[in-house]
Amino acid sequence: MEALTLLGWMFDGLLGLGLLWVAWRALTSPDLFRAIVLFIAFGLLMALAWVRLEAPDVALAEAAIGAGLTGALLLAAFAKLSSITASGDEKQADSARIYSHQLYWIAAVALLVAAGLGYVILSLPPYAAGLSVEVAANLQTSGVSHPVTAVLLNFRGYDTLLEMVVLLVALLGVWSLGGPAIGRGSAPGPVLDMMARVLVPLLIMVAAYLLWVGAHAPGGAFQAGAVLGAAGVLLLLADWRPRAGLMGWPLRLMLVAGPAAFVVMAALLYMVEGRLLAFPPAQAGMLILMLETAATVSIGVTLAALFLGGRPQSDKEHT
Amino acid sequence: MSTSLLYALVGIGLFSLSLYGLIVHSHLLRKILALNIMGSGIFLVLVALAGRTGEAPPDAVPHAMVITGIVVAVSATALALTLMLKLAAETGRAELPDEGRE
Amino acid sequence: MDVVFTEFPWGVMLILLPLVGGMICLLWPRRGRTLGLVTVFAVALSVVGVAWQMLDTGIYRHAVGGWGAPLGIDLYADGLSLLMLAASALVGLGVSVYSAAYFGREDGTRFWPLWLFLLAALNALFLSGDIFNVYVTFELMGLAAVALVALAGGQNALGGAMRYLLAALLGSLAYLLGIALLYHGFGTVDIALLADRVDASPVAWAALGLMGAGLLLKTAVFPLHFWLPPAHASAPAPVSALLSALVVKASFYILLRLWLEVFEPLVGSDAVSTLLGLLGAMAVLWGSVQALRQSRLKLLIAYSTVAQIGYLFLAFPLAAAAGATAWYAALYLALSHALAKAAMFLAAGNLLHFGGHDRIAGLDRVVQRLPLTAAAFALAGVSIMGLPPSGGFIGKWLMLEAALGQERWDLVAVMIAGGLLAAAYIFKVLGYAFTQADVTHESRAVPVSMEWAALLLALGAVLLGFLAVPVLSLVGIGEPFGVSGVGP
Amino acid sequence: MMLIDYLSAVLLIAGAVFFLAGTVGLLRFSDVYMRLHALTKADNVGLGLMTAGLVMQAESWAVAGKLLLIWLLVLLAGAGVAHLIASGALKRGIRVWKR
Repeated sequence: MEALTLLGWMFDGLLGLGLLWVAWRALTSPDLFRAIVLFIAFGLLMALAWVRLEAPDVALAEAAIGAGLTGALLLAAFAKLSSITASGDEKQADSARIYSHQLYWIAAVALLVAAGLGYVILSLPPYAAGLSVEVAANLQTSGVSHPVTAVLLNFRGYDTLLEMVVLLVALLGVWSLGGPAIGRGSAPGPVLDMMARVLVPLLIMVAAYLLWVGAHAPGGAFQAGAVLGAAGVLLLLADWRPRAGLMGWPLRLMLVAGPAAFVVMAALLYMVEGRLLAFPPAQAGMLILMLETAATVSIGVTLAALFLGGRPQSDKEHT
Repeated sequence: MSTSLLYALVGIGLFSLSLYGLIVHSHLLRKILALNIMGSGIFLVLVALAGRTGEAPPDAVPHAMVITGIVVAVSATALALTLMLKLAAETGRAELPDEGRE
Repeated sequence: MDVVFTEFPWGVMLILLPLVGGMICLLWPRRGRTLGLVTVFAVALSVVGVAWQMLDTGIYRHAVGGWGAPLGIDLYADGLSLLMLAASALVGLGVSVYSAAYFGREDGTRFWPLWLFLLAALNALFLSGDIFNVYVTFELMGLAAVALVALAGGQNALGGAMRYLLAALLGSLAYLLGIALLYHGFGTVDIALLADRVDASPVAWAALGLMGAGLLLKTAVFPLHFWLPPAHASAPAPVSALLSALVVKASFYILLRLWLEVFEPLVGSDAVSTLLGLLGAMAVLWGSVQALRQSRLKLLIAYSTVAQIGYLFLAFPLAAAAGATAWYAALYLALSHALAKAAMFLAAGNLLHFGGHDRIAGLDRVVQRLPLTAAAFALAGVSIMGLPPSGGFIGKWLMLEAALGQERWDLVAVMIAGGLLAAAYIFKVLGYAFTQADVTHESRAVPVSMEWAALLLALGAVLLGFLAVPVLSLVGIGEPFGVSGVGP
Repeated sequence: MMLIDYLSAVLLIAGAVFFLAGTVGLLRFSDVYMRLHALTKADNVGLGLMTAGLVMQAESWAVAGKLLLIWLLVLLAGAGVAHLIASGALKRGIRVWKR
């Protein structure tokens, strides 16, 4: 990365301090709601940091998932929590258990960790290529020309397979807890309704664009899936609920589509190439796009379902 | 000092701050927030140090790892929040019950 | 037929089968039980297949995607991995048979997919040769395990699950920061390559500290065990069995793997291994004493797990001089504990099902009323206490041998004290099992398969006492401990 | 520098002034409705000026179109969200500030 110019220095320094300050406020703000809002702001600052670090893929993922969807999940949980517990409860609880001398000890340990790890970071050599050379050398045969997509879907595609399952398991866990799904609120009003009507088709289009562009530029299945998930969240906020008939196996099929496509692809490629997920270079581009399409649908639907919370009821549940 | 090192150090700072926050707070929503910030700090270390490639574009492998990590983090957060709500519905408090000894 | 069996890709089946099974369970919930049982049987068969192939070829290695490390991810298995895979297949079989009767239709639709995904995570973890891939499997395992604990519902289980989730996430994050440091220090996340490259630099030390702390937390080593008893005691019985038998062993396995390979240049110094041994010794004593003090059966068994994990860590200070023997001892203990502890939790589940409670003092003549379950508990107890002839005995004997050989009388004393305390808490339970309780409760019949599942697992733990030579020769495949030849 | 560069610089600086004003309003105004007023009005205009400034530097029509789209989306989201916040505040019974 280029040596710091004065302006760059100022910007990075301010952003770094800003990140630390907002994180600290989010961690310590006595008002829980404010802490959540600060956390969302923190996520947006993180997205800015990713851009500065030349990681636009991560910036997109962070803005959509890290700040956007996580923020929505936190706010929804906060709203449900406020209706469950008495509001004044929290402050007493926090001060009740920890004594001040313990605080000092914990702070000392945290400082020690920071100092030790800081020393280690400074001890690292200033130049290290990592695996960038290997990635560049094999990009030709990976089927895509964008390095991050090549790593995610091809070189380390097995991680991504398991990660899709992680997302699915989280939803299974949420469903098995059987909490209440977000109830339908009062009528959303014309403004929200209009926004949803305009934005949802646009978001779906953006998701398709991100999916397509991921092969050669920042973007890809996760960013596209997150945008799709955001469209789902917006629809849910605008009080739209899918017909009950869709909440049974059609929903489950969409949830499973991504991981299932990965597993089937892994097995098929094993039969053809003798290795799990070994894409033949000639067809790799097309196969990866197919995988990503299935993954995008699953990620989007799973994220929206996570936001909805409890298991949606269908007319006739096959249980 | 380069941009890489600056942001990596900020990442370490975030890790330590949230370690403190995680231990000190007993409210579960705050613990979940702290774990998320901790994750962001680690991601920052991963990506920042990937920029030590001189003039060449940064190493893509940590970028991909972080995208994986962000998805894992949102999954864990969703499960943790649901668990917290369920626990609060049972006990009336969004905190861990005292040591489960009867 | 023979060619089909030797050429079939059993290794990748271990990962793909439970994933496919789990997803079909999700799509077709009514058939969860059948699908689950079929999948677990198929996974067990695959473990046999892998073992068969490895006897022939030695180490198993599969470059996913055909790239190979460092760019791609390698699957890797030696005798150590094989042992863990075998343990999860055996325990998985027993627990699945048990669960088929334990969970009703409604709970079953939630249990089976989660359990199959947990099994996939365990197998993927034991087969992984890549530390970042291990992180992903950790998260998969952790989320599935937490969701399974919460299946029990109620304040205790939810609190236990929450505490467990927070501990698991913190452990994973510490581990992840360690990965970040190792990758940026040495340019790879492949275990074999790291083993070549890591030197005694500050980065490596920091990574050892972070990953070690994270893994110790996940393994619930004293004093980081606080999350284990509430989670393991409040989960549904088959889930408790899976957690105590397998899930805590998974993080121990990774710790051992890193210790033996990646951090090998650092562990020449005694300080770290002494510390781990000390924590292990404290865990043995503290866990056993706490177990003895419990009045609830499942909490007693959970604290016993804390103690038994402690034994595994006694191998660290002994291994410097005793080499492979100490590791064989630890592995034998891990394997027999997996079987015995699963049997104990399943037996406790039977008692809970039978009497509607698990108060030890309220066990009412269960020896006459549930003889198979009582026998299962007693046989599992034999292995936990380390009495001959049982797997636990072989493990403790090997460990004692290593300690005696180095005149580590302190560790010998801890082991003997731990054995005596274990005898005390197990006989406490058995004592109440023989006598009539003050208050009698209504009882419910226990399905036969639930009794037999517990008994067969316990018998397996005892039977291990006769199988030391074949088991240890399997563990020796690929020389995971760097010493040629089998220890004893 | 060409004339167009000066023009876009002026537009960018003017946009920044509006952002500054909006931020000051956000910090200094005394109730949620006034803060919203400051924020949305200033940001929409500020961002519009900045977009105009950047469009002049765009290398192709596609880029210029994307920039305009961003501005329109922010307008839509800003107006919609400001409305939601204000109506939410009204529902919660937050009074309008009076001297």
